[in-house]
Amino acid sequence: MDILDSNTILYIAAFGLMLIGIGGIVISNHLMRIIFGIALLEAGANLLLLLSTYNEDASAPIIVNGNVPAMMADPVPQALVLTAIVIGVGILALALSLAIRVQRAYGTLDMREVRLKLEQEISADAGIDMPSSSEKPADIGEVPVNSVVQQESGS
Amino acid sequence: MNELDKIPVRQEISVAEGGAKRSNPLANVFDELVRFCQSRSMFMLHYCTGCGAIELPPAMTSRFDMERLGIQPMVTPRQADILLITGYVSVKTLKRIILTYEQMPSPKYVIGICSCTVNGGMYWQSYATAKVLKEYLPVDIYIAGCMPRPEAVISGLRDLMGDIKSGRADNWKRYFQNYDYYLGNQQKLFGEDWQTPTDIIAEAEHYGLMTDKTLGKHTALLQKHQQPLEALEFSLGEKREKIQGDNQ
Amino acid sequence: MHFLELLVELLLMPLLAFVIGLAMVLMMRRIGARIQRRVGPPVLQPIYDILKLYSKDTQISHGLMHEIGVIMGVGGLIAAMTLLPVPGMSGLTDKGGAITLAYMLMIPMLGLALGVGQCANPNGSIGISRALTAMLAYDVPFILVIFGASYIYGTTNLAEMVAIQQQQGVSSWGIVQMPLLALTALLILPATMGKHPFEIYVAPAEIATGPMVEMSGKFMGGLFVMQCFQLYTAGVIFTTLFLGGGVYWITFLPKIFLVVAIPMSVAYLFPRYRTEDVLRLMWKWPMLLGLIGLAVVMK
Amino acid sequence: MNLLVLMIVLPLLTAFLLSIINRASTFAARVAGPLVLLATAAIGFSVWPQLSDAPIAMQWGGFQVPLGITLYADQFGLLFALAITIGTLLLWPRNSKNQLRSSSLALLLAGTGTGLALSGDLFNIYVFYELMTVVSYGLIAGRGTSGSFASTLRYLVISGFGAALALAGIALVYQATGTLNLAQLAQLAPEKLNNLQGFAAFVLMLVGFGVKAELFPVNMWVPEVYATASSRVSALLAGVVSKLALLIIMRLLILVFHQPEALTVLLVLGILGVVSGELAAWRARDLNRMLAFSSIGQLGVMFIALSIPGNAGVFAALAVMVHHLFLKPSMFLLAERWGGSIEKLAGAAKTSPVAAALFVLLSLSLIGVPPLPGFWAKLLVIMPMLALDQPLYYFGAFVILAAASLEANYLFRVVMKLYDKQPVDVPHKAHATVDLATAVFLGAGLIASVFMLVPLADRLDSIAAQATDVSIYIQTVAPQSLQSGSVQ
Amino acid sequence: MTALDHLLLISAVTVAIALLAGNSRVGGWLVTILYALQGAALLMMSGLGYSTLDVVPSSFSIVVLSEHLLWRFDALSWFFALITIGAGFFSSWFASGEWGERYRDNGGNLRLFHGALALNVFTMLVLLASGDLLTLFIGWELVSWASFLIMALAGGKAFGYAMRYISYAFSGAMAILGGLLLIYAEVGSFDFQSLKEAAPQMQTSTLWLLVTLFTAGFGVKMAILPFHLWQAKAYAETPGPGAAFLGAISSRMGLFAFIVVIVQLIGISRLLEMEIPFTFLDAQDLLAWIAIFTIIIPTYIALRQHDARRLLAWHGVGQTGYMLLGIVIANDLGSAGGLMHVFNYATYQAMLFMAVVAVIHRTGTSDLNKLGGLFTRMPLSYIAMLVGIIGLAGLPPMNGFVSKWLIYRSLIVDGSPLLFIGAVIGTLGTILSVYKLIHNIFLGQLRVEHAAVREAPLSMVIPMMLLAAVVFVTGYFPGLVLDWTSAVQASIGLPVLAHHLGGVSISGGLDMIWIVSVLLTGFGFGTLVFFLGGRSKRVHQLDNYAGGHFLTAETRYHYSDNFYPGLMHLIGSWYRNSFEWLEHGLISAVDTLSTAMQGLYRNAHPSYLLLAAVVFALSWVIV
Repeated sequence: MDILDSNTILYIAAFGLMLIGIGGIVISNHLMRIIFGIALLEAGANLLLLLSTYNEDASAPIIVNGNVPAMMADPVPQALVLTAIVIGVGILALALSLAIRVQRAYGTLDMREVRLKLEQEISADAGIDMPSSSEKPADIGEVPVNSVVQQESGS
Repeated sequence: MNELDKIPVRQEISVAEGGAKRSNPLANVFDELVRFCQSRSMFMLHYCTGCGAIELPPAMTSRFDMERLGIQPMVTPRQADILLITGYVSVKTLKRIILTYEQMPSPKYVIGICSCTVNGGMYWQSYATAKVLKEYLPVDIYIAGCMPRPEAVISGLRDLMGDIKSGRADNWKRYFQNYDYYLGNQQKLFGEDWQTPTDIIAEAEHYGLMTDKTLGKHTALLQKHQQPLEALEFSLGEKREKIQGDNQ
Repeated sequence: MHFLELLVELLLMPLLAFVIGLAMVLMMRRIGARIQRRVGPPVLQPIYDILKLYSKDTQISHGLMHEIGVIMGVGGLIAAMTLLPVPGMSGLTDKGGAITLAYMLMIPMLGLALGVGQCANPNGSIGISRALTAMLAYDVPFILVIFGASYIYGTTNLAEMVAIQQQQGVSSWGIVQMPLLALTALLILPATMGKHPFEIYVAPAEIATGPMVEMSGKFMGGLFVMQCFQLYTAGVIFTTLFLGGGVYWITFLPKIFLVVAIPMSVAYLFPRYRTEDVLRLMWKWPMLLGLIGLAVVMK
Repeated sequence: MNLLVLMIVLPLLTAFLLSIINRASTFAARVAGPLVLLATAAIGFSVWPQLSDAPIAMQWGGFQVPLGITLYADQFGLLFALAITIGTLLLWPRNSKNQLRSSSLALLLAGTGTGLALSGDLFNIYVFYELMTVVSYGLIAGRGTSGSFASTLRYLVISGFGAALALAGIALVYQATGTLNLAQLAQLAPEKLNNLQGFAAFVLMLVGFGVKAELFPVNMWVPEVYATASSRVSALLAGVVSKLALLIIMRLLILVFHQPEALTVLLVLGILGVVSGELAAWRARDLNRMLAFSSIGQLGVMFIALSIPGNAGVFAALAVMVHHLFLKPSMFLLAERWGGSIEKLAGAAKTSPVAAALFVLLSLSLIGVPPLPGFWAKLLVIMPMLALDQPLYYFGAFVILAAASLEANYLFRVVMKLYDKQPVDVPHKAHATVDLATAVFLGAGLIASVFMLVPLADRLDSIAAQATDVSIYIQTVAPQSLQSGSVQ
Repeated sequence: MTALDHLLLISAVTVAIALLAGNSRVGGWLVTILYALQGAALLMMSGLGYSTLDVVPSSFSIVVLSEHLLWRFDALSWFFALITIGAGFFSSWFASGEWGERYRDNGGNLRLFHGALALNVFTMLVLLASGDLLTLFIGWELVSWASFLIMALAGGKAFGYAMRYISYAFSGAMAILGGLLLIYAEVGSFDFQSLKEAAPQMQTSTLWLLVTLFTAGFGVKMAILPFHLWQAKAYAETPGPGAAFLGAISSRMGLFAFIVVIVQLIGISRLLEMEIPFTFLDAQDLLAWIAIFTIIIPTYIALRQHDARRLLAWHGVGQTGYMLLGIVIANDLGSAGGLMHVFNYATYQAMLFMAVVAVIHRTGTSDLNKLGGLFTRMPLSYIAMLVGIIGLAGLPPMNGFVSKWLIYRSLIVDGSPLLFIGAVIGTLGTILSVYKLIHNIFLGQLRVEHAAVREAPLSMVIPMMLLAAVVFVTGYFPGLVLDWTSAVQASIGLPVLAHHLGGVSISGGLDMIWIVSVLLTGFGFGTLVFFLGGRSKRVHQLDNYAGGHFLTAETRYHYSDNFYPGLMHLIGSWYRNSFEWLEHGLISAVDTLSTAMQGLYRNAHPSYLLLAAVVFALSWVIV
């Protein structure tokens, strides 16, 4: 039999999905892309879970008027995957809503900027200047947002 | 306007009872011994005010070795017996000389070397020199000359040794006994606020050298504006303590 | 030993020390005079000086501590004399050995230092600070010498050292056994006596004889007495450690006078060392010699 | 038996009903949550005694073992179930913006947490874990500041990533064994999972669940989140929730994964966690982040403890966890009013002496000063490590000790500030009574534990023994021996 | 209830009373009396001090981790406890009178002060009573934190120094913990006896590790090099009598623990077997040399101080070296000397600190350049300080001389000249700096602003005088102390010193009774000679020869600052603060590391790390 039987292809697909997802998360800085990456990753993982007991010529595990098919697909992973998908969707929704909030607050979805501004906001709340190595002159990191945040925290 | 001019300075100097003999023969022997030792061990403080000083080194070194007579140079009045004034005495210098003399322990002797100490010598017309030294200090011996050679100096010291041995050299007592006179002359020269850190009157009292001439108008004037100079004595807390910061 | 006998010794030793010390002072001054081609003082000069000083009519005291200081100085040395073994008398040498002696000799210094301090004369304080520094300089090699001797003889008891050297004859004398240490001791001897060229702490023309600046009359006299004891001590210690001490005065006296005479005759030839130079000198050559000497004797 | 189910279900149910109850009466809604939690706790305590001799297992929905949902309650699990319940009760979210939502979230947290602690099935664990994570997102974001949203999002990214990896790990396990029931896995593991695939699965799950357990490389969210979330939430997450994640990893280690490499990985990551956390905390300049970093450090110590093979390791880890369970929440509670720059704390002890004294006590216990419990916990960790006599473990011990002296340094820098003579111009706010009371309560627990040290140690030891005994687990869950559950 | 129980109980009660009533004058006296009671309870056990009694157990003991924790007293503990309680007693007496009130009025928390003092005593007693390694460590920690408390009392600057102390001390404690857990791993028990039995079989590498850990840990408390930086400043800033107490005994706890673990359990003989490769040295020499440098360097640092308390505190560091040296030499003379020095040092150090505090109490400063001439104003304090410095400098007739003599003698017997020279250099340095101390405070010119100063109140003077009496009497009859030390020697298994009331009975021995008597007689003769001379008159200080210069009260001619210019001209350039540099370097290294770590946590994209972790772990197994 050739290597590329459907099982292998599916496995490749699963790992491929996961890799694409991971790549999306790791490489890109835009939050939306990252979220999509997570979605892909989860999809891949789910597929992997399904494949863990997948059998090409197994029939659905339904007992029709008493006679049990020779080979039934294992129902457990499917149940699991269903659950996982549901959870994944929930998380996705939450992530998106949060992304909206963040966009409103910081006016950006770039991971790096978000981090910087988050750092600045925390520092401003704490009333300490940005943690930075001593070589750096003090006034570095004075981006306009900083002052805004300070006003917010002040009010 | 100071009242110094109104205060007369008594000219006559009472003759001290030099070389008084004690009744106890042993004491006599002891006194003899002591005077002998004093005469044979003279530590001199040479106050080199003028040119006369140049004649002292030869007197000390190998040519005329003073040390064979027991004469040694000393550098502080506390240790010295003889005060050598070698040459003219300017007013400023005189102050130091007087302080130094007062800080010397008795018996102490003053030797004026050079004519300048006798009568001002070639500085007779100077406005800034004290002419006659013995008006300010009881001088035991003058060694005249300008300048006296080392031989003269040595011989003068020999004479002084003789006086000490015989007990005639007791001019140091006169300074206590006629302090008013000397102080008067000093005040005339230095002004009425003149004083030294030493407390001659107290010493005179302490050593029983007070006479009626020790105190007088001049000493009164002195005591009027003199900071008290009594020695520091122990105090275990009878005085009130000032508030001095805190201890932590 | 019989108790009374011991008491007599304890009384006698300081007296002898004083008398011998007087002679040593005289000798010292005579040597100085001879080197400068002078006649020098008469024989009884030291006695004249001391008597004169004690018999001063008016004397200045700067307070109780000033007086106690001098008392401590003289008294401490008197006590220290009883630790020095001399022919026929060992005194307290078995009650306290070389180390005890070394530290007993510091008490007079301390007393004097306190007295001078009480005078409140800056010259005096400067002199003391210099004197203490000098002590720091010469005591280190001095202690080194004492260590070496005690290690060789296996005891710190000076009398025993003398006995050991006497039993085994000249070949066992310290100067034969440990010549380098003896040389060290000889080098630091003038410093321990505070004589030329190590009398920076006196520096008459500069700080008016430093510690002695306020010393008049009997105070000065006390210092003169102490000087006698110091010379004597230096002589006896060296003799005891290196020259076999003495069983007879006839052999003992020449030794100690010689010991004092040698540094004196050299000393007057040198100019005065500054304090830090004293330190540098003492910590360099005598230490070096002493350590080499120790290495030799201990291996 | 169904009591245990109640422990999980009651909070969840109430959480969903809360909004309805709120319609009826707001007061009822306000008190409902705590009451339910009290009830759950009561159930837990009622069950506790009978667990000491034998643990309990039960099947949901009556399926046979391979299928269905297994609940497994031994003292170990129940201990943490109670911990989360009581913890939530103590740290009940007060005066937050949306009281209703936050309280239902808290209930959910309690329910899912209990489920996590009690479920004996890998997939349930995954599900409960995910739920718990989602709930904690809600709690963190509940503060409503822009910072909280951002930090939650960042947390979510890494956590979601981790969860997916964990899922992949589960898939690998299932693919290898065909079952997810821990009892079966425990049986099948030795021949099926003692290979590269098994190890890969372990690593994936470790990293996945480690996100919540503040495992070293995946704990970057910690400082941000604890700095932005409200102190009570931080206390809950740092104090209790992280321990639950740790509990899963312990279970997996004990039952499923026996590779020595697994332990080494834990040890290395733990050491790195301690080093990074403590060092970062040493330089932190505001109290919240200092505590966050230091909690990373302490979790690292727990991982090191876990990496000790055998009963001793679990015992040690248990001791440290329990100690930390008491300590961290109260510290965060104290930090609530003391947030912000440490410099600003000068003289704070004047306004709130009790809190300051408590802080000193907690710090002392945290750095392990005898006779406070922290010292004994540390002792329990290090003693077996040295006994192992391997260089890496020696190094671990050294790291723990060195970290302690760092902790001493930075914590007492804070204490010094608190007791500083010259106060800063800004007046300090005194602590809210409830916060302070809670903190004092926990502190009192610490003090009390000093006096009943010996029985406590014995109890923990027995718990650890029960937890580490695989055979008990198998016997309780699946008495009949069973072959591979996968259907051909 | 054994005698030890009573002692600990009373001590605990003292703490309670001090915390309750410490704020009032009466409370202070009450606490002082309680210290006296502790002393009495200690005397109940005085059999320990004369080796008629072997050990006094405590009836209180617990079992943790299958370890039997127990507390007991032996001769060593008794000896140290005696010093501790004595120091506590005198310090609290000193503090109970006017000093306490002044302290309170200046905003100090007197209650807390008394409490901290009592707590220190209590914890120290607990440490001294420890019966196994675990209790030793517990006591150790308690002591550390108690002294931290009293150090931090003053606030302000003191906080910084206390902080530094606790950083050092806790790191040290961790080293100790590591050490004793290592022992547990080796021996399987925290019991003293089992370690004692196991020590001979341990291999050298383990022993090196152990000795290093323990010496470092205990050394931090002793402030031996290179851990000496924290002590002086921390002690100097401790309020008044607290400084006296800490200076007297606190850091001796390190010595106690050192003796217990290194000398008693591991044993000097083992140290001798531990050669350092490529040298002729072994562990004992190493320790001895550490001790020597601990003597020299701090002493010469003290020489440079111009704050009286700092100067004394630095000498405290230096004197530790003598004790350690004596103990490490560990022959009968040396160990006796080291142990005796602990006692002697405690007596005169406490007294010296008290004298300085009395001066501060009256004049408000301890700056050696702002004082002078107080001799006529505070004569009793002067006497206390005089006796103290003679003791500190180790000159006869005070007790300090005896202990130092023993150490020197032991070094001669041991045949180690370099150590000997080191010790002597230390002593000479001490003499220099203590003269500076007493000169700048009590001698010389009396300042105008101090003209009205008066003697310290009785509550402060009496303790000083009593201590002075102790210093003199134990110097006159060193046998009194040598009895205890030989009991200690016997109990820790060192050769016992043959001694009598007057001193040591060996060839070239020492008999202080004779020496001191002769010295006093000598003083008598000196007085006689002195008063043979003519009358003298006391004169005012201004009547002073200054090269003919007229001195006035305004002229400041007191020679105080940079007292030893000649010496400093030579060795001044040797003061490089190298250890400070070392410390700073260490701190900045940690700082850099932590900055890096924070950078790690502030990274923009944490997912990298997650992925990296997975990949790393997997690849690590596959490869």
